[in-house]
Order: sequence, then C-alpha cells, then structure tokens
Amino acid sequence: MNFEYDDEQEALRDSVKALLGKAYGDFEQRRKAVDADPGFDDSTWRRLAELGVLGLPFAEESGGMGAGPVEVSLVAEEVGRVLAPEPFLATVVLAGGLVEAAGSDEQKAAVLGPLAEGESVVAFAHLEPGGRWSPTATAVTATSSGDGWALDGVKEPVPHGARADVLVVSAALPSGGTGLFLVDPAGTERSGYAVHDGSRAARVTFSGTAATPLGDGGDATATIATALDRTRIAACHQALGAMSFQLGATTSYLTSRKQFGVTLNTFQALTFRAADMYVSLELARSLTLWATLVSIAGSPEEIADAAARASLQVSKASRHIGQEAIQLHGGIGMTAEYAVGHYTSHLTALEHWLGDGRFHLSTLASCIGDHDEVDPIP
Amino acid sequence: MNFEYDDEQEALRDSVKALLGKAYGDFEQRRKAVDADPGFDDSTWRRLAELGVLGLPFAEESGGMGAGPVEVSLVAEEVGRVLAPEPFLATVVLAGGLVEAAGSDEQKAAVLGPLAEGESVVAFAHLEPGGRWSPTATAVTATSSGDGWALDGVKEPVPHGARADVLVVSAALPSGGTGLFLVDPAGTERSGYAVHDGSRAARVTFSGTAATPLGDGGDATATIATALDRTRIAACHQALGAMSFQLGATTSYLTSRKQFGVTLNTFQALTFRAADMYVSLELARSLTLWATLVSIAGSPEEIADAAARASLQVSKASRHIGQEAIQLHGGIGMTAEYAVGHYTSHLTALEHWLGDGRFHLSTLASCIGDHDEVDPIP
Amino acid sequence: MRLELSAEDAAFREEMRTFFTTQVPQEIRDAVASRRELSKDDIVRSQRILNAAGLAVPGWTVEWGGRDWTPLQRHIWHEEMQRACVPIPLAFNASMVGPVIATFGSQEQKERFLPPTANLDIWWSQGFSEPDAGSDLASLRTTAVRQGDEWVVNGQKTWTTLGQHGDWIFCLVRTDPDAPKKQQGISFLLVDMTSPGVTVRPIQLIDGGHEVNEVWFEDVRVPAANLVGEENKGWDYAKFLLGNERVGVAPVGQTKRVLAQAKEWARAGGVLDDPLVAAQFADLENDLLALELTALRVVAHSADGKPHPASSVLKLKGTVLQQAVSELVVDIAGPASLASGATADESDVDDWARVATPAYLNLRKASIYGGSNEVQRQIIARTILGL
Amino acid sequence: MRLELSAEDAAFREEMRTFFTTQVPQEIRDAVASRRELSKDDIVRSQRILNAAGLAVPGWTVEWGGRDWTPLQRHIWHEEMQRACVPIPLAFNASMVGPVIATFGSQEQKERFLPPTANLDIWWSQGFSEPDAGSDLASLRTTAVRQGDEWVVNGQKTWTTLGQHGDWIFCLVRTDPDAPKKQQGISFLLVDMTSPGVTVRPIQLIDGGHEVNEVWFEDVRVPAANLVGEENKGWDYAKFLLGNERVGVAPVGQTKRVLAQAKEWARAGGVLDDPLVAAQFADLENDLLALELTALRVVAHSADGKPHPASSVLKLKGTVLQQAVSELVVDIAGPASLASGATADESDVDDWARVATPAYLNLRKASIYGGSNEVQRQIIARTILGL
Repeated sequence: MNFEYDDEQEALRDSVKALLGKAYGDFEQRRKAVDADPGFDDSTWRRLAELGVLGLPFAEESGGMGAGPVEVSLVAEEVGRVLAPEPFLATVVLAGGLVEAAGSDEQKAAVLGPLAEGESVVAFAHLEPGGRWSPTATAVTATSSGDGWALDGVKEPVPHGARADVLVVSAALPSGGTGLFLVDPAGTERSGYAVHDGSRAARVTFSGTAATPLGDGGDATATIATALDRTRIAACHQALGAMSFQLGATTSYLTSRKQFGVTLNTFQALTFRAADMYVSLELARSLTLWATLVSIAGSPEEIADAAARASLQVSKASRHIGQEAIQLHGGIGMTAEYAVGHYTSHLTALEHWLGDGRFHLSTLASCIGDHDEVDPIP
Repeated sequence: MNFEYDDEQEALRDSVKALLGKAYGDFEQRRKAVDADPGFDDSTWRRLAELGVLGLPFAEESGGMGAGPVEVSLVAEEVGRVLAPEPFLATVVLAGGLVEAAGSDEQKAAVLGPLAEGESVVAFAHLEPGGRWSPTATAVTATSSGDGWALDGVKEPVPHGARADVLVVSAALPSGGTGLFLVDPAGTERSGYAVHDGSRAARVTFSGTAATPLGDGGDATATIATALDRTRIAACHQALGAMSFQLGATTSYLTSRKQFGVTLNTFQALTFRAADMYVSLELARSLTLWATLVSIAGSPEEIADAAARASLQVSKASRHIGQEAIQLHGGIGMTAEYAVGHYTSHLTALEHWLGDGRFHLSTLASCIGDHDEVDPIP
Repeated sequence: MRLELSAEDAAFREEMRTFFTTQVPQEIRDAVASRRELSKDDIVRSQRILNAAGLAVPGWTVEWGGRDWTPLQRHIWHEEMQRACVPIPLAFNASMVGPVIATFGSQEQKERFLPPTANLDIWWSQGFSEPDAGSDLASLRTTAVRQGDEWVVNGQKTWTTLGQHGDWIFCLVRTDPDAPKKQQGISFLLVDMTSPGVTVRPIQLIDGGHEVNEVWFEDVRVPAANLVGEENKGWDYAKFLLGNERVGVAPVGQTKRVLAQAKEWARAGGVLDDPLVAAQFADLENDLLALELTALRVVAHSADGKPHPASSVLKLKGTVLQQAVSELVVDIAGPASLASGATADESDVDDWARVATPAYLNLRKASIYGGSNEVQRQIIARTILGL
Repeated sequence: MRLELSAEDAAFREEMRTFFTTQVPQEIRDAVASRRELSKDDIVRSQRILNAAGLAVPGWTVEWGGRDWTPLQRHIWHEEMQRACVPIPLAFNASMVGPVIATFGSQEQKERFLPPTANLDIWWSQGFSEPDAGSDLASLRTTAVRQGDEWVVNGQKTWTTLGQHGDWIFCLVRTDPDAPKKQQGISFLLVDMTSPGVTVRPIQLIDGGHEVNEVWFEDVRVPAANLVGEENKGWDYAKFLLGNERVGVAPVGQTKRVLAQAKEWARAGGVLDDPLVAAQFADLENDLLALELTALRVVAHSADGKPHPASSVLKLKGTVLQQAVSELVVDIAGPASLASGATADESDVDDWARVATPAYLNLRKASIYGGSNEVQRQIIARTILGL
C-alpha cells in the first residue's frame, strides 16, 4: 500500500502545474479566456498537447501516452486548482475514453491521434433535455438504412458541443439498448452557449444525420456507464483541486482582512468553520484517491461502486466548502472579479453534469444490504 | 389570531409551575424521586390531582375539568421544564384520553374519576416487542368466549405498566382491526423496570386474561391514532420545556465557567452555537404552538398532519439542543448529578416512545404531492 | 389562543388577494414567477399601481400615505403580495429612507421627498457599505465637509444594489472625524445622483448579473438642506432604519412559492417519487412552516414597543431556507442546469432549469448582505441570551 | 501508488485475524459484540493473552516487548483486533504511561514498571484533568511538595476513567508554583493508589454507568524515585503522551463493526427497506470509509518524523461518526429502546436494543474527553491552516 506519487508522476504534475499556473495563475487571464468562444485558450490547448496531456490515457498505438488513472487524476487536480477552462475531462477523459474503449483500431487512430495532438476537439453527445444521469439514450434514436445509420432527435446539454470537430453520440437502437456512433457535426444543427461556470455547452439536433457505429456497434450501455464512472473519478480530483484553492483563499482572506480593528482570524467562530472545511476536504481526498486506485484494475462493478462513493463524498465537501468559502469572504466572494465564487460555480456545474450527491446516495442506499462492511483493501 | 395565554391559562400555568418548582426545583429531589419505585412522588401526584391537573382534559361529567389542548400543553411544558417524573402524558393524556374518547359513560366514571383524583394510575399497553409506532396491535390478540373476551400475548414496553391500577390494552380482533379493552392487571404477569430517563416501563404478559371492551368495542385504530397524535403534540410541549431548561443552563454555564482565565462566553465559536440552539428552540416552539391550536377543532387528518409536523421539528431541535447542551458543558454535562444530561436522556426517551423524526418525515414525504403549499391559517 | 383570523382580517386577506391577482399586470407577475430579472420599468409600474391604491407604503404615517393597519394586516399584505408574484415595493424607498425622512426629516424634506418616494418617481439607492466597512459599518470613511451652505462629499460606497437605476442616494457620511467613538460623527445625507462628481460603476456578480455597484464621490457638492435630522446623529437613524421592520424580515412567502413550483417541476421531471427528494421537500416545507409561524408569532405579539425576541430568528433562518430551496431546485434541474447561458431559442431546456444555478449562486448573497448571518448570531447571543 | 497490501502485509493481516478470532475467549468477544460492559477480569484476561503472544504493546521499544512493525502493520493489528471484538489493550498502560516510562523513565523505573504494565499486572489510571482544568489542562492545581526523599501530594483529579480498578495512577502535579508560565513547574509522578490519603470516589454518568471517578489526594507521600524524567518537565511528557499515537486515533474498526451489526438489526426489524434508513446507512458507511482511508493515508505516510496533517481529522471525525452510528442504533431500536433498565429476564426486547440509548448517551463523552472536538478544531485552525 502506498499513497504517494512516484518520481515520474511528480514530474508530470510539476509540468502541468507550471503550464497551467503560467496560463491562469492570474485569474484575470482565466476570465478573458472564458469570455470569448470557444471558452478556452487555443494556445494553452496546444501546449497541453505538446506535453502529452491530451493523449495521456490512450494506448500508444492510438497516439497516446498509455498512462493510467493516477496520471489522469493529477492532471485533473491541477486543472481544478486554477479552474483551467480547457475541456480535459469532457474531451480527453470522457469522449476520448469512449473511443479508446469501444472504437476499432482505425477509429482510434483517426479520432484519438488528432485529439492527442490538439488538432481536434471531440465531444460526447449523451445528455438529453429532461433526462438525468442514465447511461442510456432515449430521445435520440438510431435507424439503419441499408448500408448506413442515421440519427434523429436532440441532445442537450452537450459540453463543448458547438466547438467539437467530432461527436461521439449515444442513441437508442432499433433492437433495444443504446449504441454509440461517430458523427460529423456538419450534419447536425448546433446552438452553443456559455455555462454559468464559463465553460460551453450546446444543443445538438440530429435529423436523419449520417452516423458510423463506434467499433462493432451493438449495445454499449455498459461501456458508457464505465466511461462515465471513470470521468466521475477524474472529476472528483478536479473538484479537489478547486476546493484546495478555495480553502487556501479563505484562510488567506481570514488572516489579512480586517474588521472591527482586527484580522478576521481573531474570530473563533470563523476559524472553526475553516477547520471544518479542512476536515471535509481531507475526507473527500482520501476517498477520491482510493477510487482512483480501485479504477486501475477494478471490475466495472467495483469502479461503479468506487465512483459513486467518491462522488457522494465530493458532493458533500464541494457544497460545504463552496458555500462556506463565499460566506467567509463576505461580499467580495460574490463578485465576478474575485476568483472564489467562480470555483463554487464550477463545482456546482461539475456535480450536475455527472450526477449529484443525492443520485449517488440513492445508488449506494439501494445496495446497502448486499454487504456487511466495506473493506477498502482488496 | 392570538398566540398568548388568557388570564385563566396563565393562572393555571403559575400554579403548576409553583407546585412542580417546589417539588423538583432542586434537581437532587428529582433524582431521589426516580430512584425508588414507582419512579415518581406520590405526594406530588396527589397535589397535582388537587390542582385538577390529573382530570384536566376530561369532561366534567367524567370527573374532569373540561379543559382543552392549550391547558394540557402548558402543564406538559412545566412538567418538561423540571423533568417532573409524574406520568402526566402517559396516564392522563394518553391512557385517560383513550377512555374519554372511546369509553362508555360508566367506564369513564369508573376509570377517569379515580384517575382525576389521583387514586388510580391508568396505563396504555400498546407497544409490542419488535414493533414500532403503528396504531394497530398484532402481538396481543383478543378472543371472544361466549359472554366475555380474553387476551393473549405480550405488550412491551408499557410505560408505567407495573404501577398501573388499570390497563387500557390494544389487541388484534378476530374480525380484523384493533380493539381496545380495559384489563385488571391482576390477571396479567408484569415485570417492571426503570427506563434510562428515570421513568418506568414494563413487560405485561396476557394469558387468557379477562378483558372488557372499551365502549362499543370494534375497530378502534382511528381512535388510537388520534389519541397518539394528541399525546405527540403534548409531548412536543414537554420537550419545549426541557429544551428551554437546557438552553438556560447552557448560557448560565457559558457565562460563569472559566477556562484559560476567561469565562467561556468569550469564545465566539461557543456563543454562536448557543445562538443556533435558540433558533432551533424558537422554530420548534412556533410549530408546536400551531399544532396545539390545530388540535382544538381539527379533523383527525388535520391533527395527524399537525402532530407529524410538530414532532419532526421537535425531533430535530431536541437532538440538536440535547447534544449541544452536553457538549458545551463538557465533562460535567456527562454526570448523573448534574441535570443537563438527564434532559437529553428524557428527550431521547420521549421521541422513541411516540415516534422518531425519521418516522414523521417519512409520513410527511409520502404525501408531499398532495398539496402545493401549507397554509397554516385555516 | 386562537389560530383563526378574525372576520375582519379574513376579509382583509381576501381583499389583498383579489387586488394583487387582478390589478397587477400578468406579465410582471409571470416574470417574478419564472424568477426572471425584472426591468426597472416593471418595478416602477408595479409600485405605482400599488401606490395608487394606497398599498405601496402602508407602514408610513397616515399623513404621508400610510395605513393604520395592525402588524398582522401588514404581514398579510406582505405575504399575499409574494404569493401573487407581485414585486415588493422597492425597499430602499418604502422601508428605508421613507420612514427615516417621515420620522426625522424636516417638513420641507417630507413634502419634497415623501410623495415621489412612495410613487417611485424617485428611485433611491442606499449608500452605507464601503470597501472597508462591511459588517463593521461604523468604520466608514466617506467624508462630508461643510463649506458655506453645502456639504462636500468624498469617498466610495459599495454593494449599492440596483444603483444603476438610482436617482438619489441616501448616505452615511463622516461629518466629524474627531468624534471620540466611531459611531459618533456620522450624518445621514441625501444626494442627487446626477450631481457632478458622482460616478456609478457596475460590479458583476458570480451569477453573471449586474445587480450591485460601486458609487464614487469626488468633491460632490450637496446642499446643507439635504442633511436629515441632526448633524452627527446619522448612526441613530441608520439603526432606526435597520431595526424598523417587524414585517417581511424573512422572505417566507416568496420561498414558499418557489418550493411549491419546484414540486411541480420535480413531478414533471419524474423525481418527486424519489424518496430522498420527497423527504427533502418535506423537511424544507416543515422548516418553512415553522419560520412562517415564527413570523406570525412576532407580528401577533401585543405591541409593547419592544420587538419580540424571536424576530432575530427570522432573517437568519429565512436566508438559510431561501438558499436551501434554491439548491434543491438546481438538483431537480440536474444536467439541464448547465444550459444557464442559453436563450430560449438556443435551448430545449425549460426556463426554470436554465435560471436554477444563477439563482442559487445569486442567493449566496442573502446570508451576507443586510446584516450577515454571523451578525445575526452575534445579536442573538448578546441581546437575547446575554452571552 | 498502490492499494494492495504487500504479500508480507497480507500474510501479517491473516496472522492477526487468525490469532484474534481463535485465541481470545469467545465469551469476551461476545460481550464486546453486544456492547455489554466488560468486567475487570475480562479486560485483564484478554490483555494477558495478547501479551503472552507479544501482541499487547507492539508500539513499545523491542527491548520492552515492542515489535518492530511498520505503522501500517500496527494499523492492521489495531483494526483486526476491533473487527474480531477483542478488547484493545488498556490505553492507560499500553499507549500512555508505558511509552512515557520507556522514553523518559530511569532504568529502575523501566525494570520495575514496564513488564507488569504490559501484562496488566498493574492497572494504571490517568490523573490529568481537574475540576478547574479540563480543556485548559495547564491550569491544574494538584501540588507535590518535596519533603526529604518524598513528595507530598495534595489535590483532586477527576474524570479518572476506570479508576475504580486502578492499582497505580500517573499524575501531573505542580511542583513549582512560582514558575513564570503555567505549563512550567509541572511534574509527572507515579502514585501507588493504595497509599494512605488516596480516595477514589465514583462519578455516575448519565447512562447510569460508573466509568469515571474523582481521585482525592490528602498528604499522600510518594517516594522521590517515582518522579519520571526531570522535575518540572511534566508538561513535555504529557504532550508526548497525547501526541504519541499515529495509530488508533479514530475508533474506525469498532464503529464499522457496530454499523454492520446495526444493518442486521435493521433488517430483522424490517426497517432496512425504509429508504431514509437505508440512505442514512449509506451515508454513514461512506463517511466511515473516508475516515478509514484517511487513517490509512496517515499510517502509510513515509515517516519523516512529522505527523501527517490529516491525522488531526481522525479524532474529530472519528468521534462524530461513532456518535452518529450510536444515534442510528437508537432509532432502529425505536420504542424497544425504552427497555434500557430491564434485565434479560424482565424483558422480551433484544439485548442490543436495551443498551442502545445508554450507549448513545455514554458516547456523548467521546467528543469531550481526551481533547474535545473544540480543541481539535483549534489545532487544525492554528497548526495546519495557520489561523
């Protein structure tokens, strides 16, 4: 058992931290980046590609680095720490992860190579208006027409869907089940918009749009579920980075801001609340680290369990820390020019993209009788 | 609309407060009273009878005072304030209330007269081992044998069951439903014991025990449910009295106890927690007062709703205040010779006798879709 | 003790309910119902309709448009307004500067300002907080120096809500920098915002909206006649203003309405059947009921001049519940809440779901502005509990 | 990073599991499982079995019976013990006075005290807290005055857990009343509880049990040889003692076990199907998992001498969860929890349900004793966050 990064991982973290710190260490630069479409900085995206980050989890044959969940997690944490708007989770981890998991060798080479090189943005069009966090699709349907497939229906919100060069789309299959398809967005109608946290999403409408089955075709529900679970675990790390920043900003503010002639850390009612934020953060960190390690070699069921557990803990922590960070800052924490509130906005978006705490709690509650104790060590 | 006691009610409150304050204002006297069976003080019981308190809610024809829920509530609050061990709730409000609601005129005169005069203790044998808070009975069954009825099975815990001179017993009827019976305890086997809060309970075993149907006989589930709901509302008042005491004891302690050379109210983290206790108490008080007023003329459904709402709020408040009162006192709050922990013990007993917060929350959640808003004013 | 309204109060409630649901334009009430931002024009139109019917400033003295209502009637007026999605009369006018001028102002000030204040012909802004004077308001540094029959004002105010619409601003200014206590030497001054030297700069909030502002004063010349009451007594008037209201301290009606709507949204989305969601609704509904009843206890309390101690619970718990309801709405919206930046044309997501997160983020302010929840706890601990 | 245990550690875990489940008498483990109070004899028997196998004091130096285990191995030992319902070796002996004597004691003290301390031939009590020195321990007032080659001790200690069984007591006593700081002038003294002038008085707790005591000292004469380390350095030894442990700070294994049992009780009572109960289980189980993993992070942390900062989370959250689980057990027991004062003969209610509320009430102490949760928050705020 070992919970520390090895030298290679530390080096990767240092590089990513340096790159992102340079890009967004000044929060004003981050505000500028999200102000204009596509909501992130193309040059930072290219630099991440040069560092190998955009191909990190893909096999070397697919043009990637062949790295594992730990490497992905530390990138996500650094992304979260500075709230970097580049769509690492949505594009590399989720959409790329699906292609890596289900695509044919040719598809992997065609999609993941350009993605890893920063030349192509890939998005997963899966969520449906009025739907929640199911791994299945119902509003978009696939029909087979002799030699090809066509999709109909609406996907929304599709994170970074308007900017995407390639869409991975889930659709209800005629035979039942949910299939995955590659779609050229030129055949769709897209309206893109900003999300409250500065990222981008879109409505994507399919009307007899040509689509190519990903890999062998057939029901991909399990593949989607596992890709979502892996993304959830990485998102927990992104949230850890964001919460660490918020706690640090809060303690700095408490030691510097004066009211009633003294700095705020004179008020025990405030410092005790900061201590409780630290407790929430460390508990969330422990469970998230564990989930990442489970996901290295775990079965899909084990990964699903670990993802739900980490997501629940991070949901509780991110609401607690996100709300308290603003409250302990007072008025300044509400303003758009100050960083801390944007982190709260992002944590809220992250949770509602992938599944909120109550959703994961219900999942865990429904199987509470299946086991006596949880033994974290295999 | 008016939330204030009238002069007569104030006078009643003053008399009860004076009587109970004299009996138990010194907590050592209360400890003595609960140390020996029957767990309360016979002379205080008699004095309560002289004051009319033991017949308060019964019609004058039944030997009572013909008072309403408001009068009952203010007695309960004073009982809770000093943790008086006399079984006002169990005997007068619940067991007596059932006889008043369902008994024949003769039964009322026979049972309620002596109860009001302090000569007879009546107990309701209803809870069953392994059961929860249903208004029905299953473990004790009633069979009709020609000219009479006989009961078989076990009731436990029966509050004050060992001391009782008369038992009101719920039992499953051969025709379905739950009936109510009057039973002479001499025909039962009883083992009595102390409850953690100093009150008394018993296991009561029926073996072909002779029983007289209360009133007309037949299914009394609705009668039992309403009697339980009325008792719950009175119990909320008893809890308010207890929580008021705990908050007062805590603020006194914070202003007098010194640590680190200063009194504890110097520590803002502690005073803010006392403020939160006050918020919990006042919210619980508002909802409980309302429930009492609803119960004056409300339908059984309205009383059930009001009782669940008040009980939920009081459950949250009593856990919050009961736990914080001990924590803010520190070690001394854990000791049996200090009052504050006994109040926590009593609040826990009260809630688990009549239905815990989660039970009431489930009830309210199950009908959340039946209405848009709750309008408290009829 | 009695729960029922008197026949008179019940009739009053019916009258209010009828007025609000029939006399205020539906499009304004729809905007409130869907939690959209109101235009200045909407707010002004609505208040003028109320004022014409004598329903804008009932708490003022009768001479200046007030009504001699009981606190319970004012409570009913206030709740029915929220229930009918009618915008509350602008607080800066109706609850803040109006009562101060009516109580402490000169006859000239009353005649000049009160009628247009009631009718929202003058839109007032509040100039209290400063960058270094938030919870510690008395440490404010904006100065007013007397020159002849004018005051010359210099300094900066902040968190000026809706200051972009402001015609006039009522300010706390330091007129005696040498006063022995910082609460002394402060005066209450009325400033025309079109005066040279007044600059309003927007502050964008984290929900993307522009609701608050900074207001800068550079050598702004203000007639001496615009000082309210006595010089250097401004702190007393500010305390009067902040402690003036027994009614409407907690946004009960509005929060109840949003919770009731959220039930509909949850039902439509199929999540009201989720036992954990249903339990959360039941718990919040119960807390809100307790809060509403606490507000009723406070207003029904026989007026011996002193405020009912439980009134300090109202702001604290009121904002906590308002925030909790807004959080639940985001959870009900789920992934649809990401469509927050879309217009109706760009999105298939329902309106309410698109504003869910911005509303949640915006309401984080509720426990900060107007006396933070930490200040409320301090008041309870000190004033009520004697700690 | 790696989650799996090494082959060596996995074998170690298996060895511990086998030992604890086969070598400690079933009746003792059953008593722990049903949360009954253990007799002194049970505790002594169990510890002697462990000690005979070298499993009572693994954290001590090897010379005195310790094992050269890694922190992870000590963690495994500790968790497996709790999992198997084996009583933890008496903390006063194994984790407190033993390490202090081993580190700061004289050779004579080591030889005289350590073997019987490990074997529980001496039952130690702790004499730290006083009526006016709780969280503010350094303000203690019990004095020891040197007379010839003896110390004369006067004063009162309190909250002495299981002091009724005590053979000896280790005390903090004030030996220099004139020291400039209250933390100075305190010494660490070992006192034979059979000495004339020592009186132990029981303190009954709210659960009805007798677990803690007052200990009075009236002119108790203690040989000078019983002072540990240097005179007036006792505060340092106390800090060492309290900050000594990385392992077992939070009662993880025990709380997990109770929660797992509670699931069975809930299932048998038909309430595990209640979605709100199931959700409470899932939430607590998840928090406990996070706590256990935090404990593992702390023990797996490469030992650079400094404790891992997250270790201060363990006591705080550990007690909160222990209390929350005990609260849930009361709710599962429901009305049966009222049968708390009945013997098995007198009641048809299950054992576990009868002890549910006394256990809940007793565990309120967990967040008070041994450094209250307020003290823990203070440590986190100051030491880790720099506030």
